[in-house]
Amino acid sequence: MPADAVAVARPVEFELDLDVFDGPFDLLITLILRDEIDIWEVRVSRIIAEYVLKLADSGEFDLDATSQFVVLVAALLEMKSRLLLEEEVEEELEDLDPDEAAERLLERLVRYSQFKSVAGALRLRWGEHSARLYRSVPVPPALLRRPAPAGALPASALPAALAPLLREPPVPDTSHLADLAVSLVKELRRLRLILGDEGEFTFAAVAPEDRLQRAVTFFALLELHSGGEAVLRQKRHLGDIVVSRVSRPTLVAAAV
Amino acid sequence: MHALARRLEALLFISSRPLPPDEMAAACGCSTAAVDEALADLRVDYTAERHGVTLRDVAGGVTFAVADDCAEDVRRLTGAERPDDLTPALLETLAVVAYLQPVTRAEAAEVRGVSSEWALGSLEERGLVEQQGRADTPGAPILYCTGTRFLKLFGLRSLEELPPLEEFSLQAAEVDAIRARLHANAERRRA
Amino acid sequence: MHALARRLEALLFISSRPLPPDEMAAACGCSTAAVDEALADLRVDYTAERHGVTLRDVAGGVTFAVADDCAEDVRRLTGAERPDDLTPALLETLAVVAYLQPVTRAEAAEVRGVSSEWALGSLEERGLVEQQGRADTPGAPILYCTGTRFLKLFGLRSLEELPPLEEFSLQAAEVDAIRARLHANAERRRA
Repeated sequence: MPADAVAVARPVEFELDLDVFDGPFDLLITLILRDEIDIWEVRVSRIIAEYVLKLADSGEFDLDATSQFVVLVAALLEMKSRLLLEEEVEEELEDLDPDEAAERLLERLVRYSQFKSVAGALRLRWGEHSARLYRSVPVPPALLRRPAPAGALPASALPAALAPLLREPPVPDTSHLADLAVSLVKELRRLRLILGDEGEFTFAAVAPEDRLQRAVTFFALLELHSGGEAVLRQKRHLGDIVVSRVSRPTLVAAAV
Repeated sequence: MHALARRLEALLFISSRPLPPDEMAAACGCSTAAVDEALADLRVDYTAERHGVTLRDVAGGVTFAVADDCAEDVRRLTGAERPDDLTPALLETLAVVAYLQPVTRAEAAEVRGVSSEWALGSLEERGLVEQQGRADTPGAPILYCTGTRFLKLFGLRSLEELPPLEEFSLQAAEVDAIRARLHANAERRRA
Repeated sequence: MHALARRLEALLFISSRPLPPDEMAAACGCSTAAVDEALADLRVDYTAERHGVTLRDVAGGVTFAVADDCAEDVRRLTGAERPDDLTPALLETLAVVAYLQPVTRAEAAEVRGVSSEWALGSLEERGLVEQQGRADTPGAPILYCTGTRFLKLFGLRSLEELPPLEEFSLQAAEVDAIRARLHANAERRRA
């Protein structure tokens, strides 16, 4: 559960200035976990953007702290996506009459609760009986009526079963990561060209079809933003992102 | 001791699985009624106070087991450890398999509301659930059921000894409380 | 029955090999003299006339054995035993023991990546693996190896006849390296 990961994580120190929250990032995480801030209200993308800015500001890259940050953000995203999924299930039920949907949910909960209670009863039985010792000794050959047939199983089955366990696992294929590293630079170059030519464009207009490539484009946008080269705007939630050139080189802080 | 009881004692001693009375009757060439009678004699002789082993009815048959107060000595000798405790997730999955068997992974997941792939694999590795062929449905998913070891470790004669599922139902008042909460939510959403 | 005699009865019942009195004394935390005394009690109780099993002195130890006149019943029972069918998990565990023996439970688990307690117990029950003393490491874990029944089931005259792993694109050196690593782990545990 992400909550555990968050509990053991080292603090990630940086200040946030969001609509719903103003203060250290770690405090925000704590408040979300305590349900004092609704995760719905928190724009995770905004947190990422601020962190990238912080990195640009500090001018140094702390791998440990950044890894922690990625873990925490991943935990937040997981929590949020779970809520989205729940919403989806409920939406599915929303096609029904709300009362009927409630009855359906009730049915499922009631059924599940039975097995949860059975699990408790099984735990008690386990405590009482699982440690009991039974004899497990093979019958002496002299007492077997039909001695086990010699060579009943093929010996070749043995190395076949063992070999996969002993073989070194293949080296993980990291080519896709290498691709990413290269294409982020390429993508930045491409976006800078478009920005220079047109002064303004939308994310939808420049993003490639491929999901991974789109993610790279998005990172490149954040990079442009954090470097003070572009301003990002979004008119509505989940709407298209408008990217505009910053006319003069600006201080990073002024771009925020 | 009764002559037949002696012979049953030998069978029970040698067999590493619980023996159903009819199998013992076949081996001894006598009636199941005679076996039952001789077993009653044996049960009287093998009470925990008198012997280090006792007779137990488990997993569809009769078997000897070490008397509970002698188990620690045996563990010191053999180094056998108690089986690791089952986590709540494993117990819950096992409950689903025990009552609904044979079940597919998807059916177990549907009841529990979460993926049960890891739990089923772990239960299988512990010998508590077994694969029992494949369902005759698209994708031919694997069917899981419980086996002898499940009955032994939970001290059950057979699956029939599991209490009926209905006994674990929520109280009417609890159901009503949940219903009220769900309908209130529905109301809010409608508004 | 004498309290210690009950405990010895449990040990002898569960053990797959004859037990020397000093091992029983160690398991029960008492003197060998006390064990000898309690064994004398047991011998009186377990005479062939009274029970289907008797106490025998074999190879420096004591063991329960089926009374001679009950052997025929046992043979009739075992005639119905099922043949050895090994599940993939059992075959895998057996292969680990066969090629890397002697191995501890922890080592088998390390190679397989999953707990192997049930699998080893089940193989032991089938007489395919045997306990061969204990490792000289903390906790003195049991060492498992294959026995004669294993050789017979797979039609091998000796362990040298195990098919080489080279055909499975594994070099003998690699297998040696794994064996060495297992033993190095054992060393580390000892340190």
